[in-house]
Amino acid sequence: MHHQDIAVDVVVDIYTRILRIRRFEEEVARLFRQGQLPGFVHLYIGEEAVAAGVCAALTDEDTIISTHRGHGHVIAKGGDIKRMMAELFGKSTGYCKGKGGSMHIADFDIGMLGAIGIVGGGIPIAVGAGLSAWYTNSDRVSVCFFGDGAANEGSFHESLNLASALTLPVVFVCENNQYGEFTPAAKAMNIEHIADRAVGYGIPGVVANGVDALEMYRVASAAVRRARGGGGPTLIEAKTHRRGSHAEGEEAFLGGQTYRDEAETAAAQAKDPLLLLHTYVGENNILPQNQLEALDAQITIAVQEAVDAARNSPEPAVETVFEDLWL
Amino acid sequence: MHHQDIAVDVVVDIYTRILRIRRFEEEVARLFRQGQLPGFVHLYIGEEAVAAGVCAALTDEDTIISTHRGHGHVIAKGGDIKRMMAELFGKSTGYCKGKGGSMHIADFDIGMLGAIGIVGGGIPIAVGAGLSAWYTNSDRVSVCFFGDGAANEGSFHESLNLASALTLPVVFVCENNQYGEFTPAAKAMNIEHIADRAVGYGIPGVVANGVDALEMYRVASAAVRRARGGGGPTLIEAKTHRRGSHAEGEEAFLGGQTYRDEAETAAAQAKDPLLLLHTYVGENNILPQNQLEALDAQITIAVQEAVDAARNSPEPAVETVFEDLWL
Amino acid sequence: MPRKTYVAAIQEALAEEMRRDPRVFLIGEDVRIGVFPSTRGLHAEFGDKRVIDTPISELAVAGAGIGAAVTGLRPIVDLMFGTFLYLAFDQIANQAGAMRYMYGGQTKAPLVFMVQNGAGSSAGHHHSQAVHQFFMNMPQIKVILPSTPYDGKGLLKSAIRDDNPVLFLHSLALGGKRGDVPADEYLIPIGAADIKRAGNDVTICAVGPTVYTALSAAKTLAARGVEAEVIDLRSLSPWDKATVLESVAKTGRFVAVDESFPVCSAASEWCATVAEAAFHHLRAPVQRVANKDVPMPFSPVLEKAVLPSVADVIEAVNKTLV
Amino acid sequence: MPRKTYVAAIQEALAEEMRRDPRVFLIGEDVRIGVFPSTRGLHAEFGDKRVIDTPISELAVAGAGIGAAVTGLRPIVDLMFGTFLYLAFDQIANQAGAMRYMYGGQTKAPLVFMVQNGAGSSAGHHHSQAVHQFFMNMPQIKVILPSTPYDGKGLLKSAIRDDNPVLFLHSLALGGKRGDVPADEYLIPIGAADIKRAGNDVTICAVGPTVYTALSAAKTLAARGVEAEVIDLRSLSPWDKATVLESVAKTGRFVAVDESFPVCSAASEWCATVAEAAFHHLRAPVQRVANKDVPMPFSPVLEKAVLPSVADVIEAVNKTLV
Ligand SMILES: Cc1ncc(C[n+]2csc(CCOP(=O)(O)OP(=O)(O)O)c2C)c(N)n1
Ligand SMILES: Cc1ncc(C[n+]2csc(CCOP(=O)(O)OP(=O)(O)O)c2C)c(N)n1
Ligand SMILES: [Mg+2]
Ligand SMILES: [Mg+2]
Repeated sequence: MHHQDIAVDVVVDIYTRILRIRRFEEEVARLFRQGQLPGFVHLYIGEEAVAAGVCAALTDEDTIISTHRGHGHVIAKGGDIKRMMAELFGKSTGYCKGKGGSMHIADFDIGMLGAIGIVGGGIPIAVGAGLSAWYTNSDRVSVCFFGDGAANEGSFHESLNLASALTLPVVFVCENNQYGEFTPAAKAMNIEHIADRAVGYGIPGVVANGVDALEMYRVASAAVRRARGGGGPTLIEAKTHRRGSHAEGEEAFLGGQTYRDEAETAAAQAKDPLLLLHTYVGENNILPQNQLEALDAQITIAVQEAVDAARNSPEPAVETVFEDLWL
Repeated sequence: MHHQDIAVDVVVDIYTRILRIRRFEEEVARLFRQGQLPGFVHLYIGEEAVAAGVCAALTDEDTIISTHRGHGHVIAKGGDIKRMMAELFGKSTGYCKGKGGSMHIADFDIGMLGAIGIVGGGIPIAVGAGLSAWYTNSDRVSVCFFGDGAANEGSFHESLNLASALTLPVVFVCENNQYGEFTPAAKAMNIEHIADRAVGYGIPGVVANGVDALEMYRVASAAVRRARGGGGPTLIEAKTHRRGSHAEGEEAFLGGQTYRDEAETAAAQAKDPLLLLHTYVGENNILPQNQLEALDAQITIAVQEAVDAARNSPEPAVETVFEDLWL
Repeated sequence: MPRKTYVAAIQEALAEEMRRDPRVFLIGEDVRIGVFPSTRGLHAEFGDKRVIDTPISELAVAGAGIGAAVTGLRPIVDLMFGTFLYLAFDQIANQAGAMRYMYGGQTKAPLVFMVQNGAGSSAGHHHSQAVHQFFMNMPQIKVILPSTPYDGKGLLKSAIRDDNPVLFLHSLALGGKRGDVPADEYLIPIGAADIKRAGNDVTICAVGPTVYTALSAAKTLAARGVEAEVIDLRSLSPWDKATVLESVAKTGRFVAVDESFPVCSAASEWCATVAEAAFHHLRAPVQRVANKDVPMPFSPVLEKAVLPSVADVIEAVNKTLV
Repeated sequence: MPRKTYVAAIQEALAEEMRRDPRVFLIGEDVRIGVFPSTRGLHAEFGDKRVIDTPISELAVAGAGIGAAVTGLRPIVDLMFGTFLYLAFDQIANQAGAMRYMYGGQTKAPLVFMVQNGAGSSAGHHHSQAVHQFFMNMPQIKVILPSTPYDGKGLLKSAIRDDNPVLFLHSLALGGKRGDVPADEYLIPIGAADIKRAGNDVTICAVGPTVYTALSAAKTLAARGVEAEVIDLRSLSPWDKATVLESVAKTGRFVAVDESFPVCSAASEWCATVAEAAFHHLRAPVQRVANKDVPMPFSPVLEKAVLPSVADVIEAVNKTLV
């Protein structure tokens, strides 16, 4: 990795975002195994470089839209892990007062416009956020995260074309983790690079190493700059890997069926965005080892505090079923 | 045009298909102006080379799917103009017993699987017809006609990708007549050639002169051969022009608003597929003038007979409202 | 009072609200030229930015409206025909109606979806379906279907000012109808029915085009001495149960007239509600008049046979009188 | 008789029909591995050609099923969750249900759409909606929602043999339920209800998971001397009006229990029908028990509060007894 031009504080910032996602989700995995979390949980472990690199290229005013696999995006955009954890527990203190859950976390105050459980469902909404920036002559940029599987939904096509036709400030970030559930991307589409679909909309398409957070930062910064400058949308394809299951609890659920061979899984494990950036940070003397450890300890404590707080929070009152309705 | 390699009987066949479409629709235009046809009518005049060239490359077993602008496709595939005309009148003797109308004509006996009034709505169905050929190891090919506007629908994207992922024998024919209703294609998308979208699906994309029926025949033949041989789908973009309105009666309806300038309209009028092929047929001595005239007279009579028959046909009986339901 | 067409009243509502609030804009396929005349003339006044033509991409356009709404604008998304909402169904059901609730009240989605609803122009099944019942079922989508120019203008203005997603349905069949439209500004509250004809013998509930069917039937019935009360619901979600139940308390008879497929229809909902809440007032079984339960045929003769007719309404009323 | 789970019964129906008829095949997202276990094991037996994994493209997959059906095959299109049908809504409403009619009887579309319906696993709004009411509204789509392994197998086999489009809904919440499933082949006709409990005092109409809610309520009521008749409709379109009306003629009381948004719901339809056709038998107003009229929240506590409960059913029955 040759990223000496990226300022030290940016690197530290990105590293911190990745670490926070990782420690949060490792805890979520434990909690899920222990049967403490209701519903479905999809982890982002292995893909953190994408959210961290991209969100580091954004201002607080810029907005993002996320997917069923959304924890990483919320944290990378600056979300509060306490309110996130409480939401995963379905507690009244959660971001959505227990109404959203893992697949539907939002924080409008930090420009996190929501995770969407419908594959591809967030892409048009991100175009709308871009439309709104354009309409108000704001220099806000709208970023949309979605998967390789989502790139086969009609919403992907319509949205990229619409954003291009209206020259809207939208950055489309396709997280190609090689799978949609149990189906390899290679079986679901007959092309190597999803970024090549950009040709069909007359916008730039960029393939990026989604394991390398600093490369993601660089590529995203360029796309954001272009969008802010009125140049319209960009499609970024981040090649990445999910290290674990599609959804937690999958092994038991699949009853012994497998869909990835061991070599592939091992290769994916080897490409760890946290490890990669950790090495970079060490080799380039960006933070001394003790500060790295302190950071990790601090995050680990924060996650534990979030868990404790969530556990001790009240369930939502039944009457709240009738709140948050029509204004 | 250099099409000396295309056999004379094929040229005559294609010419006949074009002429039949033209004379049929000229009559339809007259009838609509006279207030004799209910509902909406979208004419294909100016685009006949596409349907005629493509359908001439098909066998009777091959299937097609059409659009709201479907008369040309039905006739080119060998449809019966009597039953078509009766359907346009909404009569019981029509193809659909008056239940379909101009936008919903089908003739399953000749592999015309239906016109679809929903823009892009036929594309997935054509993929299914291809799936069915593949499933039964038949060498049937499925052809889908749709417009430039339809190429911006999600169904276009999902269908081309699905057909490609499963390597199905489908030929996608995009009739780029430069407009979707009153919106120029150039405003609805940021690319010059819709055929370039093929890159996104890993299939061939071909730009063809949609005014030149023999070129359409040649390009379609290659795509059909490829599909039949197990090579999977092709996207053909036929550059063409509609000579008239989006829908008949438009001028009055638009109350003086225009959306094409006169130069453009004139240029479109100049590119007449019938005239072009007529000239070719004459220059290459394919049919003598008197036979051409006889053909025209014969078609004109057939169209008149169709009109007379339609006029004299009974309205559908009210009870037929409850027919053609669940089997 | 000036007399205006239904379409002109809609145009006026759009123009006035766009003048009033710079956050309001119109987006959809060919809204500049106006596939339906209701959006005509707006581009000339408001320009490219506020009258936005889009590609034919219903799902993305609907979603873009939602995204714009949750980031502070007030879009009017014109999707042309009711059936085209089927392509945007996910964005409306899963997102527009649910976002506020799903995210615990963090956001709001003040936008209007606008389409033509129902049949009547021999356009065949793909352009002739009534869709209001689907959106009545979805929580947190308001649904409106005015029958007169006056109601159309007042309700559309309320819809645009509403902080929630509203589906504004209009009817091509009514486009040319004329009626009084005050020159001064007025609003009609969403959720308030209007009694279009008073009567003591039977309550007929209708909406949009069926209001006229009901009124015609009422006229014929009056000649026979049967005085029907015709309630124009105007709003379908929320709908004005109180007015309907009060009327039934008086008449003891109820007929629902609704242009739509009959099963799980608005008429089913009205009848179920009346049967639940006004049972002890009912002197005869409630009656539904809706489309015949078949797809919509093209032929004018067949289309007419499928739609609710004046004769159907009279027959239904007769059944309540035995 | 062997006892099997609901899911195993569905697997069996699929396997038996695929063995019987080579035109039957399964297509959808991850049907090989089986996101829902109902499709598991089929790929091992039937191979790539008859168990087809697709990209995540609901609209195209649904349409491809239709295209295959009208050209001679008998596809089973698995679209996973009910809400994903929203993305395929156009193909189902505009094409599958209408093609035969629209083209004057020239074709038929023998295909089955298969999805999980409703809530119960704290999956949040996007994965927890019941959708049957939308498809009941559409003409010419059959709709099934079995509550037991026995019904599931017999109805799915009928659906696959039916020459019309059928929406087969199953329930994750019932996946593990066990019941008797005969070893010998049997079919259950679409459109026939099943009286799951006989009683003379009140008729409770339910479907899918709410059958158990109704049965629990009936047990509690029986302890109080109130004998409820619980009718499991099994088929929602067409539905067995005759059985329901006959029961109401006997009991004079009617409660509809339906897991779905309440407005324009199946429960609305059943109540409207009973109110229309059995008015003179009714001794008390019909009652609806459905979801609270809000989007589906994630929290198990809130989800439970939104869904129809045993207490809700008892309360509704009580209202019919006063
Ligand atoms: C419209 C829709 N179809 C199917 C699903 C079920 N589903 C949930 S996640 C998923 C895979 C998505 O793949 P991808 O977009 O690559 O995202 P990833 O899970 O790999 O992050 C599927 C099919 C869904 N939630 N929404
Ligand atoms: C889903 C849908 N959206 C919009 C329409 C209205 N409409 C009918 S034809 C048309 C234009 C289609 O353009 P194109 O695909 O280029 O076909 P052309 O009319 O030029 O042949 C539109 C928007 C429709 N019928 N269906
Ligand atoms: Mg993926
Ligand atoms: Mg066009």
